[in-house]
This record gives sequence, C-alpha cells and structure tokens, in this order.
Amino acid sequence: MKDKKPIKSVFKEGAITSEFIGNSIYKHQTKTSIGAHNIFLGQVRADDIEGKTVAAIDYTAYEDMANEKFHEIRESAFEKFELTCMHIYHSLGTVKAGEICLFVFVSSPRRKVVFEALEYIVEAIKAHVPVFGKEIFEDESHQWKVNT
Amino acid sequence: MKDKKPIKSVFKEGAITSEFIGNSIYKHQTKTSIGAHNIFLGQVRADDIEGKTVAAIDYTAYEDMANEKFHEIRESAFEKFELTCMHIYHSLGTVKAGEICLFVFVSSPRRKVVFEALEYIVEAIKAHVPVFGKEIFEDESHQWKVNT
Amino acid sequence: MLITVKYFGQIAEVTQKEEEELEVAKTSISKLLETLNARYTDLKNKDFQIAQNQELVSLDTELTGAEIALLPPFAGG
Amino acid sequence: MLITVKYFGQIAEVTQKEEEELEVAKTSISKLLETLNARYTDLKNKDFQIAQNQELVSLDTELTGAEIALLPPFAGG
Repeated sequence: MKDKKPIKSVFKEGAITSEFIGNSIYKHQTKTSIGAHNIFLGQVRADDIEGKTVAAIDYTAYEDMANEKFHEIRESAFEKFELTCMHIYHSLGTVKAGEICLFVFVSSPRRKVVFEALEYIVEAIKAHVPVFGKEIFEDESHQWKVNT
Repeated sequence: MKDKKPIKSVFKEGAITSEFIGNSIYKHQTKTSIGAHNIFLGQVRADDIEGKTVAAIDYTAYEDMANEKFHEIRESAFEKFELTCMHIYHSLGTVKAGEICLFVFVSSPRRKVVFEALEYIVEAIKAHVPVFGKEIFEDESHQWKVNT
Repeated sequence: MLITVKYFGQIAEVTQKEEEELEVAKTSISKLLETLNARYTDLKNKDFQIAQNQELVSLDTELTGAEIALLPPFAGG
Repeated sequence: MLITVKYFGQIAEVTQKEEEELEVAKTSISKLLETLNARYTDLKNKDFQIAQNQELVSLDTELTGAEIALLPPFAGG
C-alpha cells in the first residue's frame, strides 16, 4: 500500500505537553457530528531496573519508514472503522519520566468504534513502527527499551 | 456493595472544558509508575432528527443513586483491573453541541489494562447510572435522549 | 407509611412535579404503581424502571423503602 | 552496485556510525549480512530485522534496494 501523497510527519521534538493535548481536544469542538473521542497517551515510566531508575527515554526513529508505517496504519484504520478523525503524534529526542511520548486521538459519531479503533492503532504502532528508545538512568548509563 | 465512606460527586455543572482535561493530564505527570493513559470523552452531537438539529442537551440525574453507581463502578474497575488511577466526570445542566459531557480517565503501568478498563467503565456508566438527557433543538422544542 | 416518590426526565413531565410524599399501605411496588397510574394517566405510555432506596427493583418487590424513584431510560455520557 | 546501509539504536552503537555507503555485488540480503558481520563482529550478538527500501525483508530476499536498514527491536510509545 504505497501512497504518493506527501506524508505529514507524526514526530515532534521532545515531550508532548498536556497543553498541546488540551488544545487538540478543543479544536474538535467545532466537529459536531462527533459523539465519542478516545485518547491514548504513552507516558515514560521511571522503571527501577536492577537498582537504577529510568530518568528519561531518548527516542530515535527510521523516520521515513516510520512515517510511511504511520500513514499505512492511518489508512487501514480509516478503512476498518467509521472514524471522523484520527491524530497520531510521537516524540523524538529526550522525554523525561512522567512526560508523554505518544498521543493517539480518534473520534467517531459513536463510541463502540473508538474503543476498537484506538486499540488497533496503538498495537499497530508498537508492532510495526521503527522507533527506538534508549532508557537513560539517573546515573547516565543506559539500556535499550524493547516493546512487550 | 454499599460503602459508608462519603462519596465524592462525579457531577460538574455545565460542559467539561478542554482546559480541565489538559490540566487533569498534567497532574498525572508526577505519577511516574504510569506508562499508559486512556481517556474517553463523550461529546454532544448536533444530530439531525426529522429536520431539526440538536443544539444542546440538558442533563439531569438522580444524583444520590448516580454517585453511588459511579462509586460501585469505580470500586469494581479497581478490583478487576490493575489501575493506578481513575477519574470520572459527568456534566449536569446544559451542554451545547460540540461540548464535552463525559470524561473518563484511567491510568496504569501497562497499556493492555487501560483499554479493557476504559471500555468496561464507559459501558457500565451508560447502562447503570441514572442520568437523563433532554435534547434541545434549535427551535427550543425537545425530545428525550435514550442510550443505545 | 410515608414514602417519598421521585420523578425524573420525561416522567417528571407527566407528573408535573419532581417529587412528592405519599401515605401508602405496606404493599408491593406493583400496587404502588397502580396508584400512580390512576393519578397520572399518561404514565402507562412511558418507559421507566423503578428504584427503591436507590436500587432498581422488580414489580413484585415488597414496598419497604422510604424513597421510590421512577427512572426513564438512562442517557448518561 | 552502490547501496546505503543505515544503522539504528543499539546497532548504531555496534557500528559506531548511523549510515554508510557500500559497493556490493547484486546478491541476497543474507550475503550482505555476512559482509556486515565480518566488518562489525559484535553484530551477531544483536537482535535486529532488516528493511530494504523501508519494507521488512527476510534473509533470502534478493538485494535490490538502494537503502538497507538494520532495525533493532521497536520501542515506540
């Protein structure tokens, strides 16, 4: 499923702020055919790993392929589910523990659809999008994150 | 499942604003064991019904019973799912088309849990909480909303 | 005994009030409903459930509660 | 032919570079991988998938692409 349209980048430098998310919700209030929104937020956990605490994750990506995959996921979700709109944002660079690195937002006239669609999209992102996360510990050592 | 603790009211007068939601997200950034948030928002649709357009919904509730039901749903969700936190807000009074009347927010260390929990909570609210919605048309006539 | 009956949504439109106190015999919910149907004749055309002390009950339940509510279809969210 | 090979995450830590150009015979992905394993000996201890022109491919795929990428486990979200 190749598409020749220019693909908008999903990536944002640094954490996704709560103001950005609130503002994105606000912008949907003019779309009065929407009855249900469902939002997924991925937040960086301060995991304890063998006595060391994760302070941040440094995200990198194979950006061209990742944006293509995000685009395929988007097209496929619109095909499968009756969605009014869908937005995906992912961080690149440093995101501190407690900050948000993934924001997925789906809207539909009816609620059943948004639950199915959101889980489908988030699982597809985790499985198919080449994003890499370096977990930086408080002592500045690191390890590489793996999605489970 | 009766509980003798005082129960916090879930109801808010009027629409739930995007600023309120953004601020609620912000407050969770100190909880660094959280890895995934899932948010459901119910928005009032400007439905066309026999040529008339819904301009707003006027919400009323059997408040004591409703807060008790919200509390039961909350306790039951915490029992079923490994949640770090859960928040529910529902509007009373007038909520215009495009505005938000229901805000359900669940958070957990891991994502699988939040999808299941959020859908469970929203379906339980729709089925068991005595909230009533008068759909006000643009010509000020009305009809009573029924959940499907 | 003295009970409070509460009306909501389109039911309150029929009864033209949100609540009232009624002196009734210790009876069943269905007997109480007959009384209310006689008083508010449009009630029989309406769809509602009945709560006794904030729990939904069936018609053959014994009337024991101090607070009865007639609840039209829920529309939360 | 001239190809670009890109390295990400812990793979880039092994290769000490994010990309390079290589002159290779028209061959299979697995032959290319042998070349890379010889050049970067720690690579064989690493878990990764290979993309050719931004699509994941298996080892027996023919090397046709201008852009090859070595992708360690995904960690999006």
